Amino acid sequence: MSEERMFRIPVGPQHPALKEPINFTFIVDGERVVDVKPRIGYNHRGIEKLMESKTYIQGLYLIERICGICSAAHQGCYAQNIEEAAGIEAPPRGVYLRTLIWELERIHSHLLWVGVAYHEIGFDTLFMYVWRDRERVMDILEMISGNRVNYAMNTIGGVRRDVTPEIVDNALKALDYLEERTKYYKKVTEEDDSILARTVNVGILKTEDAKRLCAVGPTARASGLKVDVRRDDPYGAYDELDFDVVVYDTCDLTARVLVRIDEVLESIKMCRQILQNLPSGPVRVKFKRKVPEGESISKVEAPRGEDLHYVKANGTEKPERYKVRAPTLANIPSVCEMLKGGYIADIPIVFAGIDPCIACTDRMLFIDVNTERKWMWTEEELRMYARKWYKKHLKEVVRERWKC
Amino acid sequence: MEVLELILLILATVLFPGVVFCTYYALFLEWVDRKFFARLQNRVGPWITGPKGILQPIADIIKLLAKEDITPNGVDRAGFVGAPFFALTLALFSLMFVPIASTSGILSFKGDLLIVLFISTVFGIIIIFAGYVSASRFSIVGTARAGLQFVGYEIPLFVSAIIPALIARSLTLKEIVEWQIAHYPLILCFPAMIAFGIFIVCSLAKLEKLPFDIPEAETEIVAGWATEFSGKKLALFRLSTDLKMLLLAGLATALFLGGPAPWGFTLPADLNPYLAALIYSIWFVIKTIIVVLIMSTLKAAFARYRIDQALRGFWRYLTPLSLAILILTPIVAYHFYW
Amino acid sequence: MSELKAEQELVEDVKKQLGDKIVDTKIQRAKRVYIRVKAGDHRDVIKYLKEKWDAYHVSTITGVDLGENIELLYHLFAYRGNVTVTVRTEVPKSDPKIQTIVDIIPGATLYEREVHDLLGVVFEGHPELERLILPDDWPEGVYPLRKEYKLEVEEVEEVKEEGEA
Amino acid sequence: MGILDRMVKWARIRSPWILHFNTGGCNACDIEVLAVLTPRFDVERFGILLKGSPRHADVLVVTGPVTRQVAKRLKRIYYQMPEPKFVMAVGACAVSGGVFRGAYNVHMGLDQVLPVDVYVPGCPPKPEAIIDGVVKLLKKLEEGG
Amino acid sequence: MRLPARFSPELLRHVPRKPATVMYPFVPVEAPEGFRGKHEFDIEKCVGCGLCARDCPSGAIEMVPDERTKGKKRPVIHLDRCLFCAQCEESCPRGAIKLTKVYEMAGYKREEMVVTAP
Repeated sequence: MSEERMFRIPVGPQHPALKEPINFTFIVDGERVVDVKPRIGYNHRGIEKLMESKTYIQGLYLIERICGICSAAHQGCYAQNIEEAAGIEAPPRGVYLRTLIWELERIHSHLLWVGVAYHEIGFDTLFMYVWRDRERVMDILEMISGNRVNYAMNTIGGVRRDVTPEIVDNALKALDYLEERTKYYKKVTEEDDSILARTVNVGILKTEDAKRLCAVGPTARASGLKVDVRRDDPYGAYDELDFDVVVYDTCDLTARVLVRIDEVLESIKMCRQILQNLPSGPVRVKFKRKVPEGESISKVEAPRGEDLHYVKANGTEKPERYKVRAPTLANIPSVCEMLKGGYIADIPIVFAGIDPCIACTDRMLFIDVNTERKWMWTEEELRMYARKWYKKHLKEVVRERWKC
Repeated sequence: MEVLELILLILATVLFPGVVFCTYYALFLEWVDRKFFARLQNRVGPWITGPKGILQPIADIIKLLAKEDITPNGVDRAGFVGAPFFALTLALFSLMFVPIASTSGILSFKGDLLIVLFISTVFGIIIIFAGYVSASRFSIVGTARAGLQFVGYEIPLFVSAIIPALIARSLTLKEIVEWQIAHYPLILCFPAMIAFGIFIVCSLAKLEKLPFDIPEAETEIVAGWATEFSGKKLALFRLSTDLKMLLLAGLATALFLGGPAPWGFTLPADLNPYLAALIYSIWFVIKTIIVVLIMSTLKAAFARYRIDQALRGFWRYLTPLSLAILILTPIVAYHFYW
Repeated sequence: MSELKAEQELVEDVKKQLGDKIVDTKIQRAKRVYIRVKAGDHRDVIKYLKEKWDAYHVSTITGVDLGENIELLYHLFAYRGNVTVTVRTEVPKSDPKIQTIVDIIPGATLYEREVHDLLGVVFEGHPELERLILPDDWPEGVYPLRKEYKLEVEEVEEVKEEGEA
Repeated sequence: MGILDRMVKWARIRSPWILHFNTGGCNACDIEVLAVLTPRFDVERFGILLKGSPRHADVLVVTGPVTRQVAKRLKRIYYQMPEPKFVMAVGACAVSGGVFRGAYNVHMGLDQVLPVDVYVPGCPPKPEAIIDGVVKLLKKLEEGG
Repeated sequence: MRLPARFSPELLRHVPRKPATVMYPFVPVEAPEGFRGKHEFDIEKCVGCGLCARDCPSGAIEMVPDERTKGKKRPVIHLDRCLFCAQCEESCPRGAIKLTKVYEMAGYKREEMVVTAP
């Protein structure tokens, strides 16, 4: 009766940027997406189980490798969490340095994302420039921590390294350069026609929906929701720093790009404050391998949003249970919402725009509610489809989008 | 005497400025393009292969020629093997009409501009054919896009190439070049300079370079119609793309920049023919490099268009514009140039 | 304890309104409140918190294997007072069933599926409690985060591979 | 060795086109592999181009621990590449499983699945270290014919 | 304001500019001070306590018998598994393990990628 046609495509070529495989099932009615069902797990490595077999010290480095881009956010969150459970407190200089790494990481992550977004719309030159400028942040991070990406900077009881005055000078210089460049990219993004043509009024997530679906981070803030763990639940040195929570209320892709660019500027401001007001003293206190029985929750605003860690300690060297909720998972329902009611042709652009961790959809399953026809597409095929479809229906879509 | 002429003709066809010269020069142009594009992106570009990486395109071609040649299941064998050869042969053949070492091409006859333009149209059809026979999803969609784009750019390209012919009142490349030597390069004439712009933009689309690399957009559809081609066939396609670039740059030179004739002075009529050929080819090289640099800059300055945006651009702006200047040209030319 | 004003106010308010349903409360530190309830009562508590304390944001649901029971922790964030409220409850491991909260907070859907995948808790009333994280060929009835699941199998494999190398 | 063979070898080590595949890693190596293509490091100097289609590529660059879900697809991509082809494992996870050794969902290194030509350790390797790996791969080609 | 090709002035500014490329490996690039690279192991200082192996997050340190140390065991560091987190350097009570600035560690065989006592 119902014609069932499924084809799978070998996942060919990987996009050079950030692939985290994920699978979405789309239910479509003609051209409209009715419902979206996510299926993750291609990247599931069993970290939570593995944590139970690692000591607290070993856990520091495992937790860092949940995500290479927000490594410091995870590690700092973990260190903070264990400190609380163990009842020790990091010294002020350590806390400041930890915050510095968090903010530098946010700069690097957001710049990376902006570059990748340009790349997605085929603007290779701008992608190259952004990544060239991003190298300056990487240099500071390498100078401070001894590695470019997984910094291994945090430890339970503080940070592992101190900064020297030369590093502070160099960092301040690099920040000036970055600020100038970031302002330029903001200007280009706001004015260049070919960028705006691809982002304005695409992938709307209304404030109400963002609230209902518990969106976090820049995704929520681009939908006009003023949430930020740094402000709502201050940790590290954030209650002593002066910063604004960037909120845009156009709820579309442009807002998501601009939120991130503005946050880079805020982070540069914060880094300057930290570097100029570093308290003196030791950077760490001693941690005695064992954590008494108890539990603790720690939250951090990672570059992609709220990151929550929960630990249950049992008095030994290893945790009884360690739970991590990374921000990308929290945003998946929101992404589904952005796609619902939209055109199939919009899917790839919306994915690319939200967050690079989701832009890497591998395989998607489509079910048409009318004919119950099933088929499978890779992201690449979907994009091809998108082009074809847009060619046919451009006028109606444009008319509809600009109506409001 | 006739025997000597025949030998010279064969030498010209095979060696200079024929097949061998064109092939190497086309590869050199690819290097110029890549190097300048890299420079615009603040990179170095090819570096270790030969001085400053000048041999890079040659290394690419040799490597591809020596690689395993996979014919995937489900393809149309004859078409799959034939398409790259056909593309290369046509590209080389059409270059025979382009004036390189003298004011006329190796093969030259009355109305040869039309045949060159006709052959350049066949390229688009070969691409569609190549994608069609490879029976892969990416290829099919790449092909569909290539076909759509083909319909878009072909008319403005044709019309913009006809405008110089109108001003020079000839459809023969030789006579167009000679008109320019007698007067001035056509790019300085009012309607022809707009035609030059249209010609360059359409050339980018024909060569499938940014911002019109829609049929082979790497981030989207792998390599489009070329996805399934590997080894030798891919090498032939790459070579034919380079030759196409040379052809279009050469046409732009002949039609708008005064062909291989030097700027600023005219060669005396009684000059040694070999020396004249050398001077002509040097100027040809200079002018084609200028055209390629203009193309590279355009490549770097834009984001990739969506196929619908590109088509809209061609149909809504370039085609009407080119038709408008086509009507305008005889009027202007009547008053000023004829 | 003046700095814990919002926290105390929240705890007292919840106790007053839903007194019989609250088993235990704990203010661990500023911004960290734990409320223990019986399985089944958690829906009322979460609903109340959402309506009165703007706790519309659920950060995640943590499942912990306690041996006999499985403990579920609903980490909520109350925007009124900016407090992280954790509602905790226990279900027996032999029959791990609990009412869903998806109808109250739609954002919890993935977290419930995750807990279902890794610990085998059945959320009654969840619209689509399908496999989310584990591979397609993962055996039914095996839950990696339960204590009886050990990583030993892999370690045997590791020795074998070392021998090959 | 004939002159033709020498030419082919010369061309081969000067034009290695790469295909990048993430088998489920933490993205750290991926951003470093991507960084290698950008102005600061620019591997196009070596004639390296990033290709999308396995049919066009010579070198398969793998990052991340090989998870069970992904191993099959990885193999298929490898078989689609034309000979001669080479495999580079970048980062501790791809080389040996790294920090995820012993987790229930990952293989202990890429060489359990595919033959590997060059290992680049580091977590993640510095872009310079990745270039060093590339150079060592090219050296291997030069010596091994 | 929406402008087409808003970007072109920036592009032309880059024509005369020197590329940002660092010419590694033709020009050696030294890692900054404190970079966490290849290990250096000093058997003289080692007491064979095994603290490094205990704290290593990825099991990259293997303790093998050796008469030269007091604990009769010394570490062998497998670079292929190492995360270069420098925890071993921190855990070592005698400072026998040091991380150097060497980062060129690519190799053809996994077995060869070890740091051990001479």
